[in-house]
Amino acid sequence: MQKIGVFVCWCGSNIAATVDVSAVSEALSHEPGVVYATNYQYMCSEAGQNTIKDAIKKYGLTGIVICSCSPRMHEATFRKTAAAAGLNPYMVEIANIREQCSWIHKDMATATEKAIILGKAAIAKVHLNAPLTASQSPVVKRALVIGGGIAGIQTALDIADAGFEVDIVEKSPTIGGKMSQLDKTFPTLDCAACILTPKMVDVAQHEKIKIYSYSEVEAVKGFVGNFEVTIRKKARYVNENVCTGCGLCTEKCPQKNVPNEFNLGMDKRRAIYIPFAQAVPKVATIDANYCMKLKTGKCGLCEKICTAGAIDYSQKDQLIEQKYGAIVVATGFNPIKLDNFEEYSYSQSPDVVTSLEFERITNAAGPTSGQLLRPSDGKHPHTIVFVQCVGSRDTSGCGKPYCSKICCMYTAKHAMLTREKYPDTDVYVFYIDVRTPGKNFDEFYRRAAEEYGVHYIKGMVGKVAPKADGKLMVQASDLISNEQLHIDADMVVLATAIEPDKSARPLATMLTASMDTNDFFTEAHPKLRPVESPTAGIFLSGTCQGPKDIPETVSQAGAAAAKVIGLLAKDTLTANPCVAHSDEMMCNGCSSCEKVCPYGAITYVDKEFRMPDRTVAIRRVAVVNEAVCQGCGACTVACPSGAMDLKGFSNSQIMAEVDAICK
Amino acid sequence: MDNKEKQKERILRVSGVNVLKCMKCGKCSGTCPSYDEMDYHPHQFVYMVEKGEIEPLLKSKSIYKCLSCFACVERCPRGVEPAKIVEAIRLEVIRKQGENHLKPNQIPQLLDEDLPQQAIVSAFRKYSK
Amino acid sequence: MKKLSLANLDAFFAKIADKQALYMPIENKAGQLQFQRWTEGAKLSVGCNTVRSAKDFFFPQTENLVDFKVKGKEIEIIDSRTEKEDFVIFGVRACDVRSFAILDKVFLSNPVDTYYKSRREHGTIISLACTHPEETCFCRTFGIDATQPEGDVASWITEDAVYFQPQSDKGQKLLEKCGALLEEADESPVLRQKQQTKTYLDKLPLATLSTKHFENKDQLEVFNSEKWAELSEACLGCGTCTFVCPTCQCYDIRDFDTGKGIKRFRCWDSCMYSDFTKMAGGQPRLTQLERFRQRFMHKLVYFPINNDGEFGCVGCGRCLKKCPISMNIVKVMKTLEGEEK
Amino acid sequence: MQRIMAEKAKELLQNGTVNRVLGWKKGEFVYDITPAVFNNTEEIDAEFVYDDFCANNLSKYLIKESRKEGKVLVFLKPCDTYSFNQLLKEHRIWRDHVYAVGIPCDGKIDLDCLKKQDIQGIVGIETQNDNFIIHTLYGDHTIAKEDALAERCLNCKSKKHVIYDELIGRDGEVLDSHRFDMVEKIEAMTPDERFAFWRGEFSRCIRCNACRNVCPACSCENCVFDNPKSGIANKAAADSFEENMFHIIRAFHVAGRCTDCGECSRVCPQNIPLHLLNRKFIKDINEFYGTYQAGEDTESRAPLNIYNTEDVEPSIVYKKGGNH
Amino acid sequence: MQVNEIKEFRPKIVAFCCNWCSYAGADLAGTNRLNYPSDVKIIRVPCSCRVNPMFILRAFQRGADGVIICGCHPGDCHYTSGNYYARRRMTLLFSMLDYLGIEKERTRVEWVSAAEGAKFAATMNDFVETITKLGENKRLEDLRCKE
Repeated sequence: MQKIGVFVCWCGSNIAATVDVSAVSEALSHEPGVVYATNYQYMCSEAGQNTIKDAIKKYGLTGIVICSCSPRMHEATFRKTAAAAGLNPYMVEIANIREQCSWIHKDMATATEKAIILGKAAIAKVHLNAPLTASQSPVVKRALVIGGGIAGIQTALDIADAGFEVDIVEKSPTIGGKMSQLDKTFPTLDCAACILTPKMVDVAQHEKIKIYSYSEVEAVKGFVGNFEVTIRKKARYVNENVCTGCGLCTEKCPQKNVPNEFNLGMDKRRAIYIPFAQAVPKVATIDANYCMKLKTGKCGLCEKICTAGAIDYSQKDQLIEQKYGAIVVATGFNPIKLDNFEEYSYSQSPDVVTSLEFERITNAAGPTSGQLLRPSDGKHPHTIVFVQCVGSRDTSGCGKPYCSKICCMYTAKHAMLTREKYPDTDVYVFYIDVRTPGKNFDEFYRRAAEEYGVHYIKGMVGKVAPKADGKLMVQASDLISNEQLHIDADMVVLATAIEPDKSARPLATMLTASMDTNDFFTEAHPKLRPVESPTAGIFLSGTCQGPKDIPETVSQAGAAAAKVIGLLAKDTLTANPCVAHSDEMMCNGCSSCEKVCPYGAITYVDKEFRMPDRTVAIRRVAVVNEAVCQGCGACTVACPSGAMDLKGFSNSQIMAEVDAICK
Repeated sequence: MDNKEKQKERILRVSGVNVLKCMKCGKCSGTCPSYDEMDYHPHQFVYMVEKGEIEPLLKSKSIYKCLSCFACVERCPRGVEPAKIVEAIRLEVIRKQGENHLKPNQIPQLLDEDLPQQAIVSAFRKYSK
Repeated sequence: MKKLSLANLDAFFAKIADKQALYMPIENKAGQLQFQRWTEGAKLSVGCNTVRSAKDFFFPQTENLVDFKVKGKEIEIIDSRTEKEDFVIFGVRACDVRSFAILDKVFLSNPVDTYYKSRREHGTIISLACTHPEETCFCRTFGIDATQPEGDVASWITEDAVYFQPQSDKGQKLLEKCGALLEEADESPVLRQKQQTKTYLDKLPLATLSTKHFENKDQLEVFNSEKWAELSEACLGCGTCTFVCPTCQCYDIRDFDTGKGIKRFRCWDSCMYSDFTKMAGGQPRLTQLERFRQRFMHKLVYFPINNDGEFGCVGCGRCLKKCPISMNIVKVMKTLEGEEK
Repeated sequence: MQRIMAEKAKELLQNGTVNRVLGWKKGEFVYDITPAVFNNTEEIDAEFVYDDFCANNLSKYLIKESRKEGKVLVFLKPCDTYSFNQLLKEHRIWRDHVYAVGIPCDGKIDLDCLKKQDIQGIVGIETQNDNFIIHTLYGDHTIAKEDALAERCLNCKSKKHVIYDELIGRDGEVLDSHRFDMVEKIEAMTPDERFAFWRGEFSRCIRCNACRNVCPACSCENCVFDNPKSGIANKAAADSFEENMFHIIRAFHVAGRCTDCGECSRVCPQNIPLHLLNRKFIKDINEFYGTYQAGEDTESRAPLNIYNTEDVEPSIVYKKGGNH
Repeated sequence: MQVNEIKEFRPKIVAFCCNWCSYAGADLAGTNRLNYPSDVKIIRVPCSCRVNPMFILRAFQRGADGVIICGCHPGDCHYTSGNYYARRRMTLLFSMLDYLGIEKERTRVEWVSAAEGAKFAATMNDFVETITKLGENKRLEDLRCKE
């Protein structure tokens, strides 16, 4: 039996004007278990808190009920008060007699009657409260960033600058991501490489950052503060520590016919390669799919010419185990495949290109060294048609239902730059809507139309057909003039929808982080916790969470870093002790709870039990990770046997409240 | 409900199209092979039905110029299916007339060997309601 | 022997029901027989036996024993028994009537169960002789004559009349009250019916079932039989057999907090349940085998040892019909006896 | 069929594939079949049976049996395979300890159908084409098979075996069943009629727990109604509320997991149509969240363990039916 | 005489409110001094998905005349998905209660955000009015608790 103290607060006149506080404390003093009941003007004041502390000591109280304002206001205060007097803070219950009683009722008798009932409910609950201790778990002061694009780079730099170790895992041989492939950036038109590559160098030189390039995450175990990650470092057949990045091998390799993915296959590279000049780490990688030595055992030229002796054909994939306190997902995006959009003749004509390919064509380091030339014949195009929303905002199932967000702006950029460099070129942009929310964005778009004479046409392209003369017939509607246009174009540029990288889905499974139907990672809260995954310790950076442009990505990357820093700054994590727990003897092992847990806090183990019939049995039972559980209680209702219960809001506590209220 | 509304309701019911799904991108008209023959174009059909302006469409020659090739249906990014609207309008006219635009037995004379199968089917669809 | 023309049956019922509650087997919505209170127009069913036995009248499934009211530190105890009125049960079969004798041994021996006793005193039983026994019937095994049931009044229904034989003072008094409707009668139609019924009883599949194997048996020998494992293997541990059984008399006493006071009530319990007689230290019988064995040991061994050889079963056959897995006392008896077919 | 099954069982016992056989055992009369485990060929020869009365769904016994040493052969009727699959999905059965043999089923006899036609004192039953000839102490009766079939068999949802290691006979199809007709009929009643209907049914409940204990979905280690800590434990309904509560909570706990095997209604000694509660949930789930058949596979998420952001609001209940 | 003794029917209403949205919404109703009947008593739960059908039946057993569950709007759940599960569970439960002939109006789910103090008060006013019209809960009562 608990020894309960009841403290009724007047809240000046806020409560006392409508609730007869002494009648309340008098009535509650007769409840079973109540050994002390009083009322006071301001319970939250120092004097009020001292009253509570004194009573706890004097009467040896094991639980206290405070009839006052909303627990959202002062629950934490009174818990501290209790703790200061040596009472477990979770032995405190608040009866909300202000916001939910005195402030909404005018009649004193009614309000007093209700306050008494609310007090009784709190007493009934506190009878069943048990002292709870928040579990502590140590925090590994190291973060993992998955993905080495601008999002990953920025997050890693920000975390490292705060003094924490960061590892970046990047699946390709260099960090840099999509941004490294871009030419200029809107709306300021500064060159992508000029602003990105210094950051890449910063990463490479930062003493707190380690880059695992050409590596992938293989497995993730553990939980917030204490993840155990296995990283697969793929064999690149070049000793990273020895290679100087001189590039000699990449010039001498006899296998010249490898499509260059950095230029989206528009030109060729060798079997041993460095993706681009400013790659970080600047080390060569042998493409095992094309290397003659690795495929047939003959050749070995690169080994011979490498003065540093970095080539190692016997290299194997390496598995690295590392512990992290936090994980940031920055897996980025890719343009979608255009297989479902035959009408644009993308696969039929080399002169129909995606916007990213167009970026490479206009990039000084691209396949045409920055000359705007048609891929088919290398001639300068005179009419270019840009098509917006290719695969975006598409609910027919061919594309993506969402707006890819960046296309309007980069298309304006492409159109503008084309007109600037080649004023003799006619540029048409077919659009459904032009969306330019962002600083200086609309001005930028209007400049393209007004100053650079780009023809913006409201309407969609219905068909692109290669003609015999090498031109492309573009058939489109102009909705404003209500006519169908037929344009003979030299080039067509498709603003292709973007989608999360394919590696995101299996990664989400490993991380038990949730995803939406489009494979974008879900935020813990769409408004209030936009850079956190619902799974504790997993953070989101960049386009893995949704389409974004560079400034947005960078600011989200910084925000994710701030969250990580906040986490890693702690030595231990104090979990909310109001978490689910499973009575193993009652657990069926059916997995219902696991399925509804939004945090992946429940796992199953096979465990040996001494059963009531004295036999020993191996049973599959649920185990709650208290560091991960957030205490929502979804599992408690999913559990048919009632094995799963929630501390602080247990079945019996809630039912006791129900009983007291309905008496 | 006034007459105009009823007519719209009927078109929507017969066609099974939800015109509200249209985001007015114009791809249907951009893709239409009979565009230049038409006085009202596929996107206008969708928009005008949405506004309830059925009368002009009923008088439009477009409904006989539509090839029922379904390119607009195929390419619409929102699954609106403009050709079904055109067909519903056509039906409305035919039902009002109470007679066929063409007799079925007239059709074979109009066919030639090179006509694609789809066109034959479309012809029946169009003219023999 | 008294005779009542079938045409006057409703008048007879009305006469009895006038002063007290009258219960009899009446077909329910589910097409099964159930003891229900007779009201004008209700139709007596004589088809076969009721699903629930007649023990419910004296030992109901739940019964309030006492109420507590708590005010501050005061506890008030309120006797909440309700069984104050006389009632009559018509149409109790020979097996069920015998079950009362068995329950009496439990509840009326010291210490007397006053709740049960008071119900027994208020109740008058008009038994009804069987004419069409079912294949599941084996009352003869326990020395019960289905054609000559016990009870305050025994009755026989023939084609045109009901014959009554008072067998106790209570019964005599009850019949006297209805004297106007009854006439003295000759026994011969009843004897004829008995004769006919006996021919059916002889042909019953379980007519030769005998308790001989269990008479004066060493408890441990039965207890330790290896057959229990196989017999109990499929048992679901439900309480169907117990709850339809006319002689099962185990109960649990529980408190219910109404929010305004405490109600102490008792309810049937089943030794087949995993939480039967569960205590702080756990259950005394840990496995279904033990629980299953308990039920039959009690009926076939323990009860006779403590009650002059009387078995705790009346052969009504309800458990044979209702067990979800068709395991029952007959199979147990036969298996233990080694009489497997 | 019985002979083929017995042969199969003996073959698998002899070649060591399994060391036990879970099947049905003969009783005293023609109909009182008991589930049993056979350990050797002699036992099978002596007592194994498969006929129109072998109604028990054996899958629940596998929770216990599959945890024992060795492999157990189990015979599963089409509807039993759904229960088996569902139990596998909930990790209640150790799959590698079970050898499942699918067997055909033409529907099982409900003894109450015979009793309702005043057939009593049954001493023997013969099958003749589509009829049964029933010998009783009081003469013979002929009855069409269809009139003797259990409700769940008349409204059979599937003759398809969704899982098995081996199949005897040919597999059937998922059937277009009328199993929701009665639910619809109840839905069409007024609330007062519905209340009266269910009160009439539940008031007969004796809380023998047969429905719960036979139910393959009710396989909890410790049922909330037996667990004094749950706050709703009770042994007998002391008030009509407790009758209602037991059946509401039980139906809710199996919602989305019940395969509609119909064992609950079969075993109810009071003939309460318990399957109508489960079917109501199944029907609602189908209507609100898309067709779902529990036990059909082992991968899909149960309807109550998943959600769609576009799900219907609870207020749909006020709009539906319209009977006030 | 008798007439005077019949008390005006005051329903007992239990409201389960999620800690993050609806309980805060109720607080806001208080802060804004928005009146609703004192018959409503709120029980704080972490999330609407914590509400077990058992609690709802328990409330009716103990004499409640109406039970309302309030949670964050779909999509806004503090725990991302809790209210979606609650929505399914309650839809099915309410439908079952209706199937059993128990007045469906006695149970309700409302989504009330922390900013919707006015909605909270309006919802409670409306719910109390509905229940008052319906009268005492007779179909899911436990007579033992009514003595």
